[in-house]
Amino acid sequence: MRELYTPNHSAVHRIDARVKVIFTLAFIVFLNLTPSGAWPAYILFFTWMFSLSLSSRLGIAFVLKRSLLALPFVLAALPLVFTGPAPLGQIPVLNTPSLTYSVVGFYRFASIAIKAWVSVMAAVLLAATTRFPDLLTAFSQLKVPALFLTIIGLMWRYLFVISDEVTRMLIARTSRSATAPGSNRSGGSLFWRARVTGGMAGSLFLRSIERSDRVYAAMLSRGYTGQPAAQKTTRLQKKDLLALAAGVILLVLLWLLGVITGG
Amino acid sequence: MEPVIEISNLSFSYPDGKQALEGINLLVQPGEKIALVGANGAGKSTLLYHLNGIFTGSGMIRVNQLELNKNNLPRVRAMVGLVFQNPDDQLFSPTVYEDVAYGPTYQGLDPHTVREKVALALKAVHMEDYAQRNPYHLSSGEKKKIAIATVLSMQPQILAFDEPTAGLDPRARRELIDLLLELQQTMIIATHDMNMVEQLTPRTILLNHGKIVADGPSLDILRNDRLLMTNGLI
Amino acid sequence: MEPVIEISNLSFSYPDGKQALEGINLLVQPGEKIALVGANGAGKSTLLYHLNGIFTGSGMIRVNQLELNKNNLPRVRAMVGLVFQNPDDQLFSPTVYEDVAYGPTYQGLDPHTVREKVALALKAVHMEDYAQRNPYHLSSGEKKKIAIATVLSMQPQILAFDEPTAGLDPRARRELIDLLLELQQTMIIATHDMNMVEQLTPRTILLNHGKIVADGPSLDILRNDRLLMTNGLI
Amino acid sequence: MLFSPINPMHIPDGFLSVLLSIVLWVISVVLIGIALRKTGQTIGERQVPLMGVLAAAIFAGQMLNFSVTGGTSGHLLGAAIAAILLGPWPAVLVMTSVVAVQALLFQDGGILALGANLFNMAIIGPFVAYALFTLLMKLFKKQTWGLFVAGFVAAWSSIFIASLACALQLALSGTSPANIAVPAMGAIHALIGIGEGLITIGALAFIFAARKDLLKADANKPARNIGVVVGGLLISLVLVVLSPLASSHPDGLEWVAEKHGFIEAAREAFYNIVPDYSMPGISNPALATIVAGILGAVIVFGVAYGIARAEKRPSAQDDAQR
Ligand SMILES: Nc1ncnc2c1ncn2[C@@H]1O[C@H](COP(=O)(O)OP(=O)(O)OP(=O)(O)O)[C@@H](O)[C@H]1O
Ligand SMILES: Nc1ncnc2c1ncn2[C@@H]1O[C@H](COP(=O)(O)OP(=O)(O)OP(=O)(O)O)[C@@H](O)[C@H]1O
Ligand SMILES: [Mg+2]
Ligand SMILES: [Mg+2]
Repeated sequence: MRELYTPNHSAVHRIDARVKVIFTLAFIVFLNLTPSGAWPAYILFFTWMFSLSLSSRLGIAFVLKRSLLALPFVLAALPLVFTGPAPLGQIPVLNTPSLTYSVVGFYRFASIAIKAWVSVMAAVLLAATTRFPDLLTAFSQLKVPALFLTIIGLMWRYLFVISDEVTRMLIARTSRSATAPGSNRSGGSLFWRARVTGGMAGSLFLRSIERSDRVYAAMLSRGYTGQPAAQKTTRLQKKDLLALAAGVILLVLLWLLGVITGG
Repeated sequence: MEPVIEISNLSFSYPDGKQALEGINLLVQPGEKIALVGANGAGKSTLLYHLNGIFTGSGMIRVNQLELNKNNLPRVRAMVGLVFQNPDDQLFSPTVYEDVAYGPTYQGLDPHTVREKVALALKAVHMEDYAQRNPYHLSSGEKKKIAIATVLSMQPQILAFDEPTAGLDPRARRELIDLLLELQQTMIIATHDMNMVEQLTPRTILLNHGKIVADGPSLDILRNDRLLMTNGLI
Repeated sequence: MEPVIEISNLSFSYPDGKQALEGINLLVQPGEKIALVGANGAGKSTLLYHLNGIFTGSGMIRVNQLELNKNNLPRVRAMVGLVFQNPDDQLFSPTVYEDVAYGPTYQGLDPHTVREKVALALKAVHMEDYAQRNPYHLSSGEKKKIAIATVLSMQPQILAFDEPTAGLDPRARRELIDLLLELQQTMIIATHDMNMVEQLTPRTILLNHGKIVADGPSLDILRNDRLLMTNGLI
Repeated sequence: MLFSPINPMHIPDGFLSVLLSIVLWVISVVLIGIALRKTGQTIGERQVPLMGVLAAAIFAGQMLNFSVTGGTSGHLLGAAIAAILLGPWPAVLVMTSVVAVQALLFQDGGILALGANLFNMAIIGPFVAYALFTLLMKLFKKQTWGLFVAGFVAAWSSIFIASLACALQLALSGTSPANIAVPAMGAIHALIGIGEGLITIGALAFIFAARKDLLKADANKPARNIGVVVGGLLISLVLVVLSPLASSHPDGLEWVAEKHGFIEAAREAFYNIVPDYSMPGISNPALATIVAGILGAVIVFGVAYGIARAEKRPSAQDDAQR
């Protein structure tokens, strides 16, 4: 398991994390508010995100590839194409009866796919250009409760340690999953395999619970009292605020364009 | 005699591009006990993982004349038993018995044979009385022995160990070394424990940044201070 | 000189009833370097945990004349820095800097002083360049050093280490021992690494089943084979 | 495979209407807020590292799999085991951390859709699992096998019920017709749920063998969480009833809603916000009806929860029975 953050010295990396969080959220909200079939607006949304990705120097291939993650879910929207209202189109398939599809349904389907794709691009950009600690600080400055952020911070810290443990467990299991010489049968029963996997999960949880005791001891011995240490809050600079405001205004304009041109 | 392991020109990079092995060539004769040494990150574990096909790099690996490829994988795994550094990674069943029985059960053997193999394996590590214990509650030395039993129960011809003595107290370490001296199988042991190397493994292979930089009698290599120095060992 | 640590008649049982310490008496003079040895499960870690009040058994503990009790806890913790066996248990912040700054920040120091202390601590372990790294992505030796820095940054008078050399390659181990030799603080080190004991700590305390069975010059204890034998060390 | 193999329940952005997303965000935030307060009060700061590390373990544990047949495999999602080990409110926090980090760092699930994903996986999951586990454990009293049956049922239901919620949300947003989404999601997750259930049994067996005390600890204070039990049961009931209705008789729902005068208000309110209203498969009123249904369910749940809280002093006998 690897984190997405890619250290670079681009302008996008340097933007205050709070600005990036708010902007990303606003971007996704307005993109999703745009009605279906508003192609010109979609193109502008996409172009915007595309150029931000370019200026982040992450490598456009990286962003595009990564953003295709949402693709499989698109299948959930596929039925729209065939169940939507008239007008119906026809695709000739081999011979009659040909496949009928709904034009409106198809537009909706395409709109959903595009929105999903561009939204993931935005999320990828946020995660890849912002260090997770900065993200946490940003959330704390945006008044997300400290208890919760402590939990998430610890989780992130141990995620990689524990996922390595899981990887090793899986490797250990694989290395003992052999076929006897001269036999073709192997694998045990389905129920047994599930049980073994459950045992792995159980031991993973126990080890984690006991590890958390040690982590707690370590925190205590360095003065942890249960109260979060005082957070330094820097105010947003004027130019950050201006940039954010300009961005949001642009988003509203784009959305209006979408409302006018969309279905 | 034919070599039990034959590696030629093996290279491997992790998915993130980190090259962990580079042009490894190696011949192992039946019954040899070999130490694999090198600084942290030298590539020892990665090399061990290749022996039973958990990773597959470019180049060729033959185990008992059987070339390692997709089709042969399950059979090669039955020949090479891998023991991990941390026995907790390897012991995941509610009882010692079930853990040792995993390999034979997966092989699809009948319950009677499985029972026999488990008994033999536990006997080899002198842990017959522990069958019904929960592996989670054992001391680290005991866990290590059970981890070895889980591999022995598959009766592999080759044993591969990843840092077997790490974290053991002096007596547990002593007992483990004695056990390994007793066993007749071919053995490859990745370790930082140079005293164990002296006592247990006549031959040593020294890795550095994924390459074999020395391969020869352990005593020669361990006394070659310049060699050890340039390879981050002293 | 007054002892920095004074333990009298300390006993402790875990919640499940397991008695881990029994009638421990101990005096430590300022600047002493002491090894704590004993088989797996002897009670070494449990004893270390008592020194800064993570566990509290019956009996009395004084650190710098300050009796360890609820009121004094925070002050005692500032005097005793504990380094855990597994640095992963100790490094819980997203960056090395934040981890090292954790203690001073909790002490309520102003940001400037915090920054200074972090810089000093990182310098002591030769890890100045690692401040912005993620503690997870370090090698085990590097992690160990950072774990030590997290404790140094609090400038405790007493350092307590739980198996500091376990799992390091020979060079990383060497460097760590050199670092510890350099430091002037009082030190208590739980370990299985008898070579380190010889080089680093003039005094050794031998534990068995929660009791101190020997306390004296390291060389005497390490050469007393009968003693080591009966206490599960050889 | 039809959906993303890791977790077919993580809805990406773009698939939910903005209104629904925001409603679910609000509901989730309120409930998570309650969870934060409860956890802070009752369990103390020792639990903080426990929840963080366990969240990491559940996230990483989702990598554990076992082969079923021909390339498909079973996974662990973990809401049930978290609820059983920690109790419902800490489990909500743990699952919230898992789902939020999956969305933020690994783009597994959207950001605007995070409210919905949290609702399905971090709230419905633990609630349903905890409710059923508690009930069944009461039923089976001290039987050891009862632990495993209860664990299986809790795990299976947490997946299945959450998937129904997910399908209904997709249908409500006009992304997927109810008569396709509900049966499809339901069927897939009925299967996935079996894998979850089996792994949960294995995990419980291991923990039972090694640290029985962890399974006892929480059972001591179920009465304090009676609101969760009632809520979890209600959620299950509502979703199980609503789903077939929504997928086969949207008109029936409409009738109910019209009778209660809900529909006009809802229609007016939603018309301007829901971006496009022309939804194939479901006529407009039906949409509003189902929204009304969900809102109704939430209100019912809220009332039930309020009542449960008001009379939260459980009988001491209840406690002693465990
Ligand atoms: N999963 C991974 N992804 C990327 N790089 C890895 C991975 N595992 C190991 N590496 C890198 O590959 C190199 C070899 O690692 P390996 O684990 O084989 O070292 P090792 O010799 O076993 O070290 P140690 O003594 O610390 O166990 C190291 O540089 C390590 O950082
Ligand atoms: N959380 C716990 N609950 C109950 N018993 C415990 C707990 N932790 C340790 N013990 C027991 O207390 C005794 C002392 O344990 P401790 O960890 O202090 O040993 P140690 O000397 O540090 O051993 P090692 O060399 O393995 O680290 C052991 O018998 C151990 O089984
Ligand atoms: Mg290794
Ligand atoms: Mg210890």
